[in-house]
Amino acid sequence: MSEPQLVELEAPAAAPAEALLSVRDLRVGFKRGGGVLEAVHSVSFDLGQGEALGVVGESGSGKSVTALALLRLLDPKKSEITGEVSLAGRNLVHLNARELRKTRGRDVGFVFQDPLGSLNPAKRIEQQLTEPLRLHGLTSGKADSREQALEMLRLVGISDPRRRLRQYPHELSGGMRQRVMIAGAIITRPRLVILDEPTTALDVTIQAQILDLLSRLRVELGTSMLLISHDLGVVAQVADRVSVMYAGRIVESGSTQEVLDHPRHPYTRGLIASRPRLDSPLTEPLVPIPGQPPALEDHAFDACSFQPRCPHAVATCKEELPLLAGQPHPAACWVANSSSGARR
Amino acid sequence: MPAVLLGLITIAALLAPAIQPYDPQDLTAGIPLDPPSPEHWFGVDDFGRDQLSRILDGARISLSISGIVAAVSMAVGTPIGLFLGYRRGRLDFVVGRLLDVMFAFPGLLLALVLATALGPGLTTATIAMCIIFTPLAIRFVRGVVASESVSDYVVAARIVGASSVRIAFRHLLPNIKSQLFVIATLIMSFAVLTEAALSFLGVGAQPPSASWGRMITDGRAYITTQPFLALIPALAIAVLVLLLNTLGDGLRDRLDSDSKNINQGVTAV
Amino acid sequence: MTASWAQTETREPKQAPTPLLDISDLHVHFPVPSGAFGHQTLRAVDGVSLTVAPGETLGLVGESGSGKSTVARAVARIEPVTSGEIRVAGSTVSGRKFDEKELRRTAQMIFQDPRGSLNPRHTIYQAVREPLDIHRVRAAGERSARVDELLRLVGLNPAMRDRYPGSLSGGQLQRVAIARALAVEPKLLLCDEPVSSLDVSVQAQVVNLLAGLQSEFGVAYLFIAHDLAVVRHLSHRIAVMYLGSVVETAPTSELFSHPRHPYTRALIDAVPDTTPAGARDQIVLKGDIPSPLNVPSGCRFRTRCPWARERCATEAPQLRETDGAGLVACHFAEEIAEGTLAQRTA
Amino acid sequence: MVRFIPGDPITARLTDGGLSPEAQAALRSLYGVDQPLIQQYWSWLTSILHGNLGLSLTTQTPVVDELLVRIPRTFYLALVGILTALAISVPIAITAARYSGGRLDSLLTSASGVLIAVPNFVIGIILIVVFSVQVELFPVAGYVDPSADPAGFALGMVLPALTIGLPASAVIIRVLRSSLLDELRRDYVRTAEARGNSRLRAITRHTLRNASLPTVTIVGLQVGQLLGGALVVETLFSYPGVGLLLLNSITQRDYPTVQACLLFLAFAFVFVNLLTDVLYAALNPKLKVG
Amino acid sequence: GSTGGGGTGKVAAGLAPAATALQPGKSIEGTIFADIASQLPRGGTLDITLTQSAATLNILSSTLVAIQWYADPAHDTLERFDQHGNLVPSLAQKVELVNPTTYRYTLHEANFHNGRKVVAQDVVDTVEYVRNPTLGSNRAGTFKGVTVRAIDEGVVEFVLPEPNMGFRYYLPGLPIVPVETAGQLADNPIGCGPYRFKEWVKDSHIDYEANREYWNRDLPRLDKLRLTLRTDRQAATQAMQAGQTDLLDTVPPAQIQQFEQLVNAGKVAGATYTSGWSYIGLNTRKGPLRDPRVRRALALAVDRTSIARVNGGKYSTPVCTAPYPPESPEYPKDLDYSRDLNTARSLLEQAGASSLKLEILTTNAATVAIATVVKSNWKDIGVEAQITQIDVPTWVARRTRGDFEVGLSGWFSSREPSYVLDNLFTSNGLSNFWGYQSATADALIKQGRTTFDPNARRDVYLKLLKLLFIDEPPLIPLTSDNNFMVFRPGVNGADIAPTALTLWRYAVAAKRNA
Ligand SMILES: Nc1ncnc2c1ncn2[C@@H]1O[C@H](COP(=O)(O)OP(=O)(O)OP(=O)(O)O)[C@@H](O)[C@H]1O
Ligand SMILES: Nc1ncnc2c1ncn2[C@@H]1O[C@H](COP(=O)(O)OP(=O)(O)OP(=O)(O)O)[C@@H](O)[C@H]1O
Ligand SMILES: [Mg+2]
Ligand SMILES: [Mg+2]
Repeated sequence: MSEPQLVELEAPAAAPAEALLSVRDLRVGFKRGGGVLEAVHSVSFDLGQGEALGVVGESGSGKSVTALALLRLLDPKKSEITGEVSLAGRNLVHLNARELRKTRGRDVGFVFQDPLGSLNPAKRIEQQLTEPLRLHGLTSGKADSREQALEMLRLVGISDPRRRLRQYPHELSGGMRQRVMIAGAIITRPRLVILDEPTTALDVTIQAQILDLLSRLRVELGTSMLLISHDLGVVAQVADRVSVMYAGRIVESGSTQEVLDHPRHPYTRGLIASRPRLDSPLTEPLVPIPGQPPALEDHAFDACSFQPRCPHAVATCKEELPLLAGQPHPAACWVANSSSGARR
Repeated sequence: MPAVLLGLITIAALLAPAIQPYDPQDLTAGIPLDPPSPEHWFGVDDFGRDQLSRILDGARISLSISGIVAAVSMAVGTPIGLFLGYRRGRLDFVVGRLLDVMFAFPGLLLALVLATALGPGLTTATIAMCIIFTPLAIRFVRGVVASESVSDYVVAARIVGASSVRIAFRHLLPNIKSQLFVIATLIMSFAVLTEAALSFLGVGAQPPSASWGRMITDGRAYITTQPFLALIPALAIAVLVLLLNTLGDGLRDRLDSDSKNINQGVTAV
Repeated sequence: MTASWAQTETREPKQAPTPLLDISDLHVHFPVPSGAFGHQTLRAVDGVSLTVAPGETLGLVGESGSGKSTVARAVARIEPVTSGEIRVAGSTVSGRKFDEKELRRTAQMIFQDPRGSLNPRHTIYQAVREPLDIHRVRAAGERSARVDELLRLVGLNPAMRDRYPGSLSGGQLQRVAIARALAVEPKLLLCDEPVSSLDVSVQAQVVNLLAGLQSEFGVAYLFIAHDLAVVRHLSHRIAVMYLGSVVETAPTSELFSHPRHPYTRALIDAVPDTTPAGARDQIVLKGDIPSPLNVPSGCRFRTRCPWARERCATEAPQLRETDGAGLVACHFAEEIAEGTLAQRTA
Repeated sequence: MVRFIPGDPITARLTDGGLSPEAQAALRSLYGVDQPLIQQYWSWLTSILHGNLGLSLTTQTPVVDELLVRIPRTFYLALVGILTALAISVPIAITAARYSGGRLDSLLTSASGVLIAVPNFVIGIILIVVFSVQVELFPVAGYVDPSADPAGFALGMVLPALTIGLPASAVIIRVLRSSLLDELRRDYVRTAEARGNSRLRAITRHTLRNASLPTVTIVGLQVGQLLGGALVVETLFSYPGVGLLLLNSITQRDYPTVQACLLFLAFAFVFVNLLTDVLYAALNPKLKVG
Repeated sequence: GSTGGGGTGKVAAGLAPAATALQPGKSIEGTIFADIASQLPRGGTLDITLTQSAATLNILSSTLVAIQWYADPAHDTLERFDQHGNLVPSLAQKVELVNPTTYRYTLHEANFHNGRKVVAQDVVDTVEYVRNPTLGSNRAGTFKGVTVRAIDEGVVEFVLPEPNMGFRYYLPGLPIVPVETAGQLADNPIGCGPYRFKEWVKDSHIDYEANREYWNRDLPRLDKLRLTLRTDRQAATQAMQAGQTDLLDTVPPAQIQQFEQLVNAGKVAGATYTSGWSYIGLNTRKGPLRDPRVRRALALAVDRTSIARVNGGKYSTPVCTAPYPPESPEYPKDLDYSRDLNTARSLLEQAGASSLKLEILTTNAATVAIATVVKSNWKDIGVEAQITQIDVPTWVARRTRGDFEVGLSGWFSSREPSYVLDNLFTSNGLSNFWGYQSATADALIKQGRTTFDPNARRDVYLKLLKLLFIDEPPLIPLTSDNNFMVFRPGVNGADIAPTALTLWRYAVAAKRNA
């Protein structure tokens, strides 16, 4: 097994000139007990204008924390964020609270996993939809706000939008609520929308509707999207590129098609293989990944975190942290990146 | 921490006869109304009794009364609460409303009427408090059991074939043990406060008892000239109740989930 | 057990003379308080008939709130049966009086959330031992060894027996729950989304375990999941539920190759696939699932059905046989299959 | 219950005996207290239905008259007490929740913990000593007719209101703070912040109303305790409300008045609970038709 | 607590020598307060704090202290106690003892508040009203066997069944009312007193305004009088301290010290007056208490000095030698009340009551304080006592039933011995709660009541007191209680007229800076 090349280590280094969002060496730690537990370790990625990036990973892999850290939506008393998050050239990590608030909701829209919990149960849809407009001074008055809200509801395909405006969240179905959330996130025409598992709480048929909507909105609005999901299938429907996270790190990243068709990291491969598919032969047993994902406390810093579960692990995997590198798309795996283990 | 301090108070109360510097009833322990001094840390009361010795004596009364009240109401309340909470239904509904009414009715009033009927005194006060706090205990236990018994593990136990009794005692009880303890501390602290209020209204402890509530009431006459006479027992009550509450709160915080519905909001009297 | 995978040649249903579980015309209605004093009736399960043969897996799929769990819970007698009959191994369990011990020994259940379904204060050993004690399975002296045996069977190290659920992972806990259910040596296991709460990478372990146990002991499963792919993988036959009733049942391969009910088609189409969007010709349903408090007249799927006709609003379709194996509740199943019925344009 | 208090109203009216047995018997039959308890109770029940609460045994005037005079007073006291409690507790709870986990939070929470631990009459005593005797700011005790002297009435209400309000505010602070914290953990708060709301605005505009639901429930439950507290406060401040009437009537064994007071308290409780239900519904959109 | 009049005095002031009792064939004339009334300032409102609540203003319905205090200002009586403790005609201008059993009163020209003239028949009607059993007044007993008749419009005559030296002392307790308005006495009293009733806010205050038609045009001095109820004793005290009231009498012993400081600092004025005496009542029908030796032992064990300390401090006289003031001609000089534990123990031993357990009933803070000392005293002779505090009605009921062992109480003092001793100790006395039966005592009491000669009376009462207070006490006299009262320095008349129960203190109260 050969040492990885230095060139390869710099793989995702320089951001493309047109990158809207550029994240470099993002680390997020949580204060627990006396110390700090790091949940996200040195995550870097870029997102171009109009591009959709999918982030996939199992529960606890750090997807949400990464997304929240971008806009510093984590409780500052309980967390520490370091690194660089630049949105259209501005580093969000160093903004003061006021400037940050101006960015939130205006430049970046957010959609969360649970559409019921994410809407204030005590406020009418109209109040919630138009709040970003009011907060950012994007409205000339109540009537104008309402018009904009109506337009958004129509855009996300909600029937009878006038009536909906007067309703409370609990009066809407799950799918409708998620549409309302999406409408609220795009009402200020932000350049970036972050969607954290927008369909996980929904039924499959509703999920299909929402994914359909997202694809459409991308085309119609040209908004960049950061789509988070634990389901490779979901990401595949919407995203151009995908990053796979495991234990707080991006372990593989590339165009959606490439990663799905030719996964390089054993974890990505395991994920694909362990997931039953509708087109797999009926009698074929699933191939599970043995073991469990590591707990936050067990994240490795001088070894590959996946190594205990990896069928291909070699000695190096236990001794050194693999870096995201390699061709044709980068993966953080000693075996994949060594000449002998390299695919193709 | 509160547990340790409570332990210390309990030990002090138990050892009171041995460690109190004077006989708490001795009218010649000091010069009446003497302020706190090295001989009499907490001063001397209007009868010439040593206040520290009386506070120690009072700790015994407060702890034993609140202990008895908590024990009785929990002993009655736990099985009933378990039964009602686990087997919800019409009976539970009726009993629940009844308990609401009983709980809502000013407990102090009940104690007052009872004390007038049975004659005042600690025994009456204790009986009255047992009567007041038993519905409270039932209510709390029932709430805890109700929220616990929708847990899957209770359903799972049923599916495995466990009988109601088995579920109640083998499954529910161990899981709500600490909640029960929280309720007990809550009732204890209510009892301490209620006893003080009853003494204030003249139907609690009778003289020359050194119950803290009684001491405040007696010491009130000197509030402007010898404030220590009323304030020290008041402080003692505050400390005891605070410790009990902190102990309960701490426990509750350590219990996750729904144990919050052991009402944090309800206070005594 | 080292989850030995017994190769099952085919997943075609095994025809048995007497079904192990026989549900006929089951209704489970819940009163839901509304207004100051009144209440509405929530039709969680509304006329469901199903059978499960010994050693068979019946997959039960459908959207959230369609009544899948309620069916299983009614069988386990956790929910009261409003009407209809449930027979388990020949004995009726739906009446007011039934042999509870008997039912518990025949049918066991595993839940979606393994952490919640194990008593946090009981060790793994206590959890698995309890059913042995209750039902006096084996001599008292042998039970301890039996617990170890059961743990091994589900792929756990018996050295774990003294640990509490708090210190185990979700996958391990689900194994414990399975061991506990297996302790009484049941013939039927009601699995209510047993893998939904597990990590994607761990799901497959439990799925394989369940498959292995079936081939080894011949346990029948009523397997509930909303993930079609998982159900497909494990089931001999599949029943699709929509809003409290079964709209289609068919052998697994048949269901996927020739879905007859429009809802089944939509369901299959909606499974996010790794093929990018647009590459498939999907039916995307319009609108939302109606409330079980207010079930549409006639065919309950008509509000979302692209092929709905007037007849659907007035006449409720019954489960009926069509050309292939399986039953479907749709007036126009044949026409849709042949492509002779046009979709409505919204 | 009421009738089992030892001592009967006739002997209770006399401090120093001196009444011949014949005279006592004449009196008892006059007031009907010589009849069996059941019969007395029955006639009481039937007369209630006629809106007649009976005659007071001590004043021989209709109990209703006296009760009607007292009810507004106790009502004011309770109302001002509650308002005081709210005025104190809501800003404090918000502050504590906003800086939760911080030093200010723990200071405020422990202060409210101490307030809960002190018997409320002690609070009253301390308030009197400090603000009436030492500073001579407020009247010590006594009641001023609001129609005759509104300013005097208001001044006289300050300390009683605080005595009721302070412990109640401590309770509200704790409940409201913890439900605010519960609410703050909910996703919609994160959504609100993601839209550009500040923390404070998220609390006041978004969580306060939702957090007030459990608070309303608990405050409703507290009403009984509040009425009990009024008993102590009315005694402490010689405030002639229903509580004092009840206490005196118990001492004087004036059964019709005692019964009427208890009846009122029961009604007050039911009424306030109804009120909390209405409030709950008003605050909870789920109980509203959109 | 109980009713009656007593001597008066400023702090440390003694009573004036007693006027000799009215002898048969003699008469007394006079105008009460004639000497002081005209010198007091006029005008102003006085706020007087009361601490006991009353349920009715019907002053004739009961001798309950609170009722007396509440309704007082509206009423006038045939005779009153003056500031020296002597009886002086008031509504009457003259009283005459026609023969040993006949008293004749001549009335002033006076009007009731409803404008009607007060006539002799009103006195007759008032007595009849009091006697009516449906009123249930415990005053009724005082007029048992007494015939009342109007001689003419202005003269009324009381004919007693036998001579009774104490009879006149009952009359300050008989306010004369117009019986046609008696129905409203309970909440809107009409009398012929120096003040008119204006308003009663129950459990709060009573307002009176000056009656300018009062027969004595020198009175009243105030324009308005407000009686404010502050049931909480501490609140009452604090109101005085905070300058929110003008007058507060019966300062609880516990607060005397702090008031003395204020008196010395010139912030308030103080005065003391004798109001009565405290005793431990023993139920002579109960168990070992039947034995006079046991009762005597209990009396010998009591440490009166300690009791005085907690019961009025230096304003309490450790020994109550007799239930009447030392200025009375019948006051005994040489009765021995000293503490003697040894004799007490041996008496108990003789009686075979070595391990005695007793329950002491108390009703208020003052009696509780006394009981606390008594409990400790009795412990010294091996008697276990338990203190129980009950409310007054319960105490009254239990006492009437004879359902008690030991009860702490007090009684008023009076210049006239028979007035005090009759009811308390005669075998069938209305207030003989102790079940005390003694032919000797009965005979002595009757003798005292009917004897007019002062020297003969002194001998009778000396014998009686030795029997009742020392040899076989049905009650153990404790201390003579001097009450301490405080008032604002601006209040006049208060210092010369402080007494617990007489009606006149309101009449002469005045405020300097009106
Ligand atoms: N506020 C917090 N305090 C402490 N630890 C946290 C906090 N939020 C998240 N974590 C931890 O950080 C890790 C990553 O969490 P994150 O929510 O990003 O996972 P995720 O990939 O979004 O998973 P899921 O699919 O469950 O949403 C987890 O181990 C989680 O326990
Ligand atoms: N105990 C109950 N009381 C009232 N309604 C109930 C009860 N249990 C279930 N329901 C309702 O019955 C309907 C069917 O619920 P059920 O849990 O069976 O659905 P499900 O198909 O299992 O859905 P999911 O996929 O979400 O688990 C739902 O609308 C649910 O709200
Ligand atoms: Mg997440
Ligand atoms: Mg379900």
